[in-house]
Amino acid sequence: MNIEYYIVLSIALFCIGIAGVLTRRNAIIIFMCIELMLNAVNLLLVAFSKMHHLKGVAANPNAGIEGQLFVFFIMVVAAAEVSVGLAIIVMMYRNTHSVDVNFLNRLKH
Amino acid sequence: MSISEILFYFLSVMALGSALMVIISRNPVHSVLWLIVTFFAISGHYIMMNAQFLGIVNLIVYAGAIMVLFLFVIMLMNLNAETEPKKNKWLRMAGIVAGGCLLLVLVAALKDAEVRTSAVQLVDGDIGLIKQLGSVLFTDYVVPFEISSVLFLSAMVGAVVIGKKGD
Amino acid sequence: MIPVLLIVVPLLSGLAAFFIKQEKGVKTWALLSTVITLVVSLLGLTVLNKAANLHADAEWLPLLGSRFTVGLDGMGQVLCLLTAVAFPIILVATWNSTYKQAHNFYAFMLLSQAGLMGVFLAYDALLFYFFWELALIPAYFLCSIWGGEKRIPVTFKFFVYTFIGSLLMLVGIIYIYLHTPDQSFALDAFYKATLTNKEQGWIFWLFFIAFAIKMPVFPFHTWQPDAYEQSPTAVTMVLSGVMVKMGLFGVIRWLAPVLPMATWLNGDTVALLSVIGMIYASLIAMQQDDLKRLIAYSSIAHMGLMCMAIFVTSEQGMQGVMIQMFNHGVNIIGMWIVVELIERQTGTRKISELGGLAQKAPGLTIMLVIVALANVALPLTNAFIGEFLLFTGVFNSTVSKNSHWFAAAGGITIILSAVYTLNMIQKVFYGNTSSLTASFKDIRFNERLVLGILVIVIVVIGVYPRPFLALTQETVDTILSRMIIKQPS
Amino acid sequence: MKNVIQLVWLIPLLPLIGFLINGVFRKQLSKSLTSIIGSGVILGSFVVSLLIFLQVKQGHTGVVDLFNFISVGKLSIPFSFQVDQLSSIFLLVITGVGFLIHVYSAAYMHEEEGQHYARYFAYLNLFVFSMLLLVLGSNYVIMFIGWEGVGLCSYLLIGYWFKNVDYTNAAKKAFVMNRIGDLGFLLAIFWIINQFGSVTYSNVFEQVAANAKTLHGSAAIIGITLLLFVGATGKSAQIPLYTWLPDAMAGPTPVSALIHAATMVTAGIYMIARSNILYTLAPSTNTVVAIVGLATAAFAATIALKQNDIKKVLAYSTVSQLGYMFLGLGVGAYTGAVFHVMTHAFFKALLFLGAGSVIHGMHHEQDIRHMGGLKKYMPITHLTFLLGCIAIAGIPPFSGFFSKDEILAAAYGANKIYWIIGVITAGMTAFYMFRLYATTFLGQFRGGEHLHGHHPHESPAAMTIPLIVLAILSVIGGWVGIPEVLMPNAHSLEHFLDPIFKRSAEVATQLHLHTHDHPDHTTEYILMGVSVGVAVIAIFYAVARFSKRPELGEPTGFGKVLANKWYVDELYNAIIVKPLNWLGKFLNNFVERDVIDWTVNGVGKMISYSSRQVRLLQSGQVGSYVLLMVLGILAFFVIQFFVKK
Amino acid sequence: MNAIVISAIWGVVMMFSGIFSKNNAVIRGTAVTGLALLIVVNCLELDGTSLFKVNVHGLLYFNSFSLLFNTIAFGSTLLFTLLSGRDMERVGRSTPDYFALIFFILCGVSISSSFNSLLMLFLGIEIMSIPLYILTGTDKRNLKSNEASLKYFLMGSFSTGLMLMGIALIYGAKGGFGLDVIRFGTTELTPMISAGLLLLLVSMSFKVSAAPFHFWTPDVYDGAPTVFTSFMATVIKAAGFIAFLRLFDDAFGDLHPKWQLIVAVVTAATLVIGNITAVFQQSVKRMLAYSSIAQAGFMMFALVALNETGKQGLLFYTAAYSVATIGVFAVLIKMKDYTFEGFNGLAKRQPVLAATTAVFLLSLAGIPGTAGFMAKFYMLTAAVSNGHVLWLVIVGILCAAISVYYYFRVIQAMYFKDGEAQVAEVSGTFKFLLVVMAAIVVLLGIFPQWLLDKLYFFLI
Repeated sequence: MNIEYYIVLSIALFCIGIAGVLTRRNAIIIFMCIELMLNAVNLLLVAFSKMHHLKGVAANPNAGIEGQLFVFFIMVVAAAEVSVGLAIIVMMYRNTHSVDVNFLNRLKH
Repeated sequence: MSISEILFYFLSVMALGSALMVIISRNPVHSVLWLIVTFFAISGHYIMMNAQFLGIVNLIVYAGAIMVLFLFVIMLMNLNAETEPKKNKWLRMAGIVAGGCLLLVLVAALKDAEVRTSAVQLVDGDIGLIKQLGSVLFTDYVVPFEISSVLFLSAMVGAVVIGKKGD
Repeated sequence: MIPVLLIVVPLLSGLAAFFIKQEKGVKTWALLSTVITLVVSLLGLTVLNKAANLHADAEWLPLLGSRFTVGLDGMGQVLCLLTAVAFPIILVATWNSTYKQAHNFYAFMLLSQAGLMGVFLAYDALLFYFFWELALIPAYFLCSIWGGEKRIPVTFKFFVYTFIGSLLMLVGIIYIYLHTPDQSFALDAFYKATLTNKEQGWIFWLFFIAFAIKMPVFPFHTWQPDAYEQSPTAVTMVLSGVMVKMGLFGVIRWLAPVLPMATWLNGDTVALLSVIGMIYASLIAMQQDDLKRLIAYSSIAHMGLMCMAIFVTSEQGMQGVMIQMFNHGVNIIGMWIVVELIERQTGTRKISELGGLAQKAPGLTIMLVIVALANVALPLTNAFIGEFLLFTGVFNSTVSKNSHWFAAAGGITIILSAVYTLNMIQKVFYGNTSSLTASFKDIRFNERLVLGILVIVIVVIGVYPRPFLALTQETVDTILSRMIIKQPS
Repeated sequence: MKNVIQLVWLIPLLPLIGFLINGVFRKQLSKSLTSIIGSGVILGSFVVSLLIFLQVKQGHTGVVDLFNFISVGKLSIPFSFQVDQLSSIFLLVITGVGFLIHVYSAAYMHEEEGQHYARYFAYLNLFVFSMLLLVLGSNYVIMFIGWEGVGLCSYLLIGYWFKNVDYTNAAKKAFVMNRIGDLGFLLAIFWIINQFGSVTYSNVFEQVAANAKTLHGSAAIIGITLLLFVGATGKSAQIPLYTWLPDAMAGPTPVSALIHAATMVTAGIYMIARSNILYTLAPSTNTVVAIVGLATAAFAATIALKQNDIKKVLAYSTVSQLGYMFLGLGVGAYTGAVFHVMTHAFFKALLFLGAGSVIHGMHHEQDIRHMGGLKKYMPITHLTFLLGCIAIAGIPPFSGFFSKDEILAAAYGANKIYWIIGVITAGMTAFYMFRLYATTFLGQFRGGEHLHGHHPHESPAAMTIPLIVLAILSVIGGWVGIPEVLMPNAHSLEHFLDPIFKRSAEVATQLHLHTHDHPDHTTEYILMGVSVGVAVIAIFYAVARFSKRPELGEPTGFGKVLANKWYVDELYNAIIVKPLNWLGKFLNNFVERDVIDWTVNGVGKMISYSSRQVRLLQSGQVGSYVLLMVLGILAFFVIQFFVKK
Repeated sequence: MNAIVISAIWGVVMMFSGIFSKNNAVIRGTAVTGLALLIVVNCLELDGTSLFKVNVHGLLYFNSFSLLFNTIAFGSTLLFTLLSGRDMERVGRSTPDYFALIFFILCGVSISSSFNSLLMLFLGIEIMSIPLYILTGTDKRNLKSNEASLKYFLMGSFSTGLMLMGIALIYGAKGGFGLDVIRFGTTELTPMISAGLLLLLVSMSFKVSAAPFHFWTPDVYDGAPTVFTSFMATVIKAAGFIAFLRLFDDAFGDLHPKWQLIVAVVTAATLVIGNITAVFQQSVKRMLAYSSIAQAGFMMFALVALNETGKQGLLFYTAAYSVATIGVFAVLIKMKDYTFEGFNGLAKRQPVLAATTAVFLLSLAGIPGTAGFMAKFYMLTAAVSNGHVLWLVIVGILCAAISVYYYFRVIQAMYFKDGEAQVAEVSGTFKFLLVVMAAIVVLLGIFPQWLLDKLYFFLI
């Protein structure tokens, strides 16, 4: 497979995520869409990692491995983010009984 | 078309389709489920690219832990299709158009990327194995590894602060 | 030594004044400080008039190429003297006015004096810019706290106007600084900056707008009548007597010699603006019913003439500017004192509500008439010397092809100034008393004293201007040697 | 005795001291002390002037440097005095007539409160000081100082009674009109500096003489002379700047005599006579000067025909006589003009003082319709006034005849039309003067009800003695200039002034300019006869007509136009004052407020308006924020990738 | 490295301090000690003494620039804690946790000032962001705080996503995350690098709230408890800038001409939107939020110019801006009413507060004699000497003139208007500290040499 397929695939997933953020009002769904974006990035990173590995394996058997490690860290961060994010959403829900982001418009102008 | 290409297309269609379903589904629970499907598809890709460890972790952490957490929260809040807020039609259109445009622009921008012709050979190599990853992680990348613990600590403290009752 | 004292004395005493809560005490303190400043300034003119005493230089921002360089040349002497003379006179003249929170008032007054001194003394562009703004801030507070009804918006307009101008100038300063041979803010380095004509062209406007706003030159003047009207009169005196000179000073020290080519190229444009402004302001002054506004517009007209003389230049014109900067300050302060005295007693500045003061206050009338005659540049008053040189300079300039016309058109203001000044005298002082002026009392000793001093200055300079002209001769030669006096062939 | 010239600084200094003493101690000094100081200093000046005159007469002239006034670059203006024939004559006239008027004033102003009395004398002294500066200055700038100084004093004295709004208006008008002229003078000075690099007479005139060929008729010389003449029209009340002079009669009468008849208004003539060499080289300017002078003479005379205020008649008469002098200057009769200045100073001062005496006797009544028959009550005044009238009418051997005749003869030589109009004007002069005389002094007394039973009375000696002295001078003053045709070599004034105008004459010969052909003797006799005849006829007609049936009603028809001064004031008001006012209002109310200020405030308003609009972007909705962000990203990508740079 | 380790450790200490002591003063004291310690160890490292010998494998790179910035950030935090530490207790009962979060944030700040790899950039920024999401939401009952927190979180995560996409693309093009790897041989803007650069630019713009990615700023700053707004608007924003500058200088410096225009456009937009919108605000707090956007516009000048002057200027700017802003916020916290009217007549009731606030505001407005002027002066000099962006300089000064409007509105309210400004009780120490800070502002304005000497000493 050529790398461009992966690029297109990742970007498509990424943009679906963005579109989700734009079109939904449920904070949880929006958050999920963001997770989708992160996964698209992960996919891309892994694909690039593979590509660089193939390019540089002759000189360095571990070529391209940092891409995968990066993905690992993204997952770590995402997990932390999810815990905090969901805590915030729950707190919000406790106060307003809604997860509708359009409901959040006390702060404006 | 080799088996790997067929697999690639299958997984890609599956990922894209289920991703679309995530944002289309009215019911939040369905969205979560579709997202899990997407993650599976992505994990499939990982495995195809010899990133076995990541593929497994993806399944365990994302599809497993994180998505369950989501599901749990949604269940807790008793969200369903009826309670799902609907966006203004125009804004929704605008969102879709903007997302689509971004896709077009990005693809157009990258269509003649410098790495276009680089092949990604499937099912070959062993950097994705836990052994390789682990050794690099604990040597070259030990600093970020330790630092991410700070991240987790802060997330933990944060969750406690937010979740703590009574003030 | 002298320049440093001139800045430091008012600065420190100003800061100290914030803490003297007793009104009488702070008044005396302020007067004492300004008198000391005056003495220092006079010493610098006479006993200690040695180059070593008149210049000071210290490390300030070596990394930026900026030094704390201050010095007194002829022009600096004149303007510092003006500043030093103006403040004690203002304080004595307004001695009987009371201000709420007097300590703040006098503190800000002294700080503004320090700022003004700094502007006139700085030989370093960055330092100059510093003081340029520092003079503005106390004035802003003075007008906004102790001013008239519409003080807040009006003063703010004044502030923003000048602030925009000075920021533009800052860009110009930075640009020149970056093009100096040794990356320095020193005046000498600025002279040596290598700039193409095109660069000079646009930097010129950056500087000029800043100075034009300060002077002010038509059409950048609209802050001025309002600001003068709303400020407490003591502050108006500072603004019009001394602060507007900053604009002229800036042009002479920082614009014309630094960007000679652009000054020469744009000379006619600026002169045209000035001439329009002179006639325009005079015509409007004729329509004013408020004494302060009348004097404000008259000041615009006078400043326009000086501005024109700098740009359509010749030696006489430049000398005229030097002496006229001082004269205008003295004369207009005299005018304001009279306005202040009238307003304090009658509570109005409306010309139409006054009248007949000559019967009630002959002393005041005589003083005012002399000051007013100086304002219309009658011979044997100081302003005649200035305006004569200015007009001669403009008329005989070799820089501009149109200089004859500028002089002739500007000359119209000689007539117009007589019209509005005499109108004012007639309506305020002659005729019969009105209900407001019926119980008017003549001036008291301190007021008589300051007005008397001003009148003496007016006449002495008017009759024997030689020392003054000699004082600034060298400065004028230096500046002219840097400017393009003749059309480059 | 040559050193007397070095004492010339005393002449202006004494009046200045008088001014300072009277001004500063005006509240302390008694009235008599005030008048003694005021008149005494002038007398002192007169004595010095006389001494100097005697020296000058022996040919000792010179320049006395006092100090360096202004010195910038190449331009150096010394404060120095020029003592020569021209200035010494003027010195005599100014201090002499001035002294008489001071003495006269001491009585005339006696009713004023002490402080104001002193103020009056202070002003008067200041005036004399300025006037002396004017004539003594050895350069144009010193002359200008005096020039504006006399304008100022005229302003102060016209508005002496400052409670009266009309008076202060008149004072203001005088000052402003003078200022218009002054601007011309100033511009001329600038131009002179431009051309010659100096303002000192000797220096300038030498250069002019040296470069006569190139300068002759050049734009510079014509410009300079025209501008100087503009200055002269202001000060000497010529068309179009004459209207202030009649209004100036608001001041006390001795002031009118001193300033508005004898001295200040002749400054213009002095200036042109002083600059004669410039004018000789500018023939076109001379034509302008002559025509303006002639027009003013005739025009003012017509107005004087119908005035009923005793001082107004004299005022217009002054304007008219000044016109004569300019006519003389315009046709090159410099001596004649100066001569006429001198004689005019005598008889016009006499007439004004006489009028003042009448007013004094009539308890401040000025309207001649309420007078009549004063001959009986005020014999000295009557007699002296009559002598003055004869002198101004140009009857030989009174002084007016000689000076006027000299001008007319020169006018005839230049252009016969000048002469014709001149003679008609002289006829009108005789007519209105005797109309005035007859209405005032002859016939029946008509002012009973205005005086509430009081009778008019003769004035005190302090007033009559100056009248007598001036009357004598009016009679014999002309004998210094008896024309060649009547008595050869008797024109001592011409010889005396010769050094002043010599250079002019030389230049004229050198360039073959003939300013005027001298008429032959026969013609001259005929001319004299005609002008005297016209005057005599006019006198008899006027006396006959007005001694019995004075004009008491309001004039009608053309008479009304004349009585209203051809409506010139109204015209000026309509074409200058009102438009200027309107322009000022327009600029103040529209341009200043609605254009400039509006623009400035508009920028502020625009910012706050855009602030209100821009902040709406901050809708509070996360969705729209993200949308805007995405749009921003899109824009960036489009710019970066698809916009060709 | 000293700072990273100590701040992380002290974060843990603070976490546990709550268990050992219920006395807030003790907790505050601990925090202050920690901050002082941080400053000391950081200065030690500046001097070349590294307490921890860790092989960072090129992922971090400590130079004097980053260390100096750390000092400024820690110093600002110390000032912040001293001035407003007490007010944290009013927000909620978890003071130790707040301090712990702040120390973790400082750890993130130190990382993002000295990263040498995109991975560390990512981690640093996340360590800064995640605790901030929490701190924003600490006023749990307050819906505004909730709302701000959620908005911040959603948009922050979104921008993280964008940043990661950018990193991925750069990685694809260059095969590594190290800044030196990226810089090496990158002379052309290939599509991938270009796209990655743009996405990084967007996400960093988001962090420093540059238009059009600033929308979160006013809402979050407004909604967050004022104490934390103060912290966010200063230390965090400055850290964002340092990271921004480091990234674009070290990784993309060679491509500067290619992206200069777009950054200049962002800068202009930020200046215009920030200043113009601030004009109409009725609440001082929200005005300060917009003002922070406007100030960000000025700080962007360093990026646009990307020369030595700009870099030094940015450090100076962060110091000047932080001190002034912390001061203004400290006073604001004490006010009962956050609207402009709430400040009416403050000068009479609290002359010291009013005078110091005036000094801070003058500094923010960039009046000579205050640190703010020297900061702006540096930025203008940097931009002018770059030579390509004079139009931006003009936009900048016009906007600076607009900024006078809203800063002076506060001064006008305090000094020129009559009213009864309601102020919470303030201690003498508080006033003293304010005066000290005002003095710092003025001294930095008159003798910037102080700080500049350090800059030169360490940078050259």
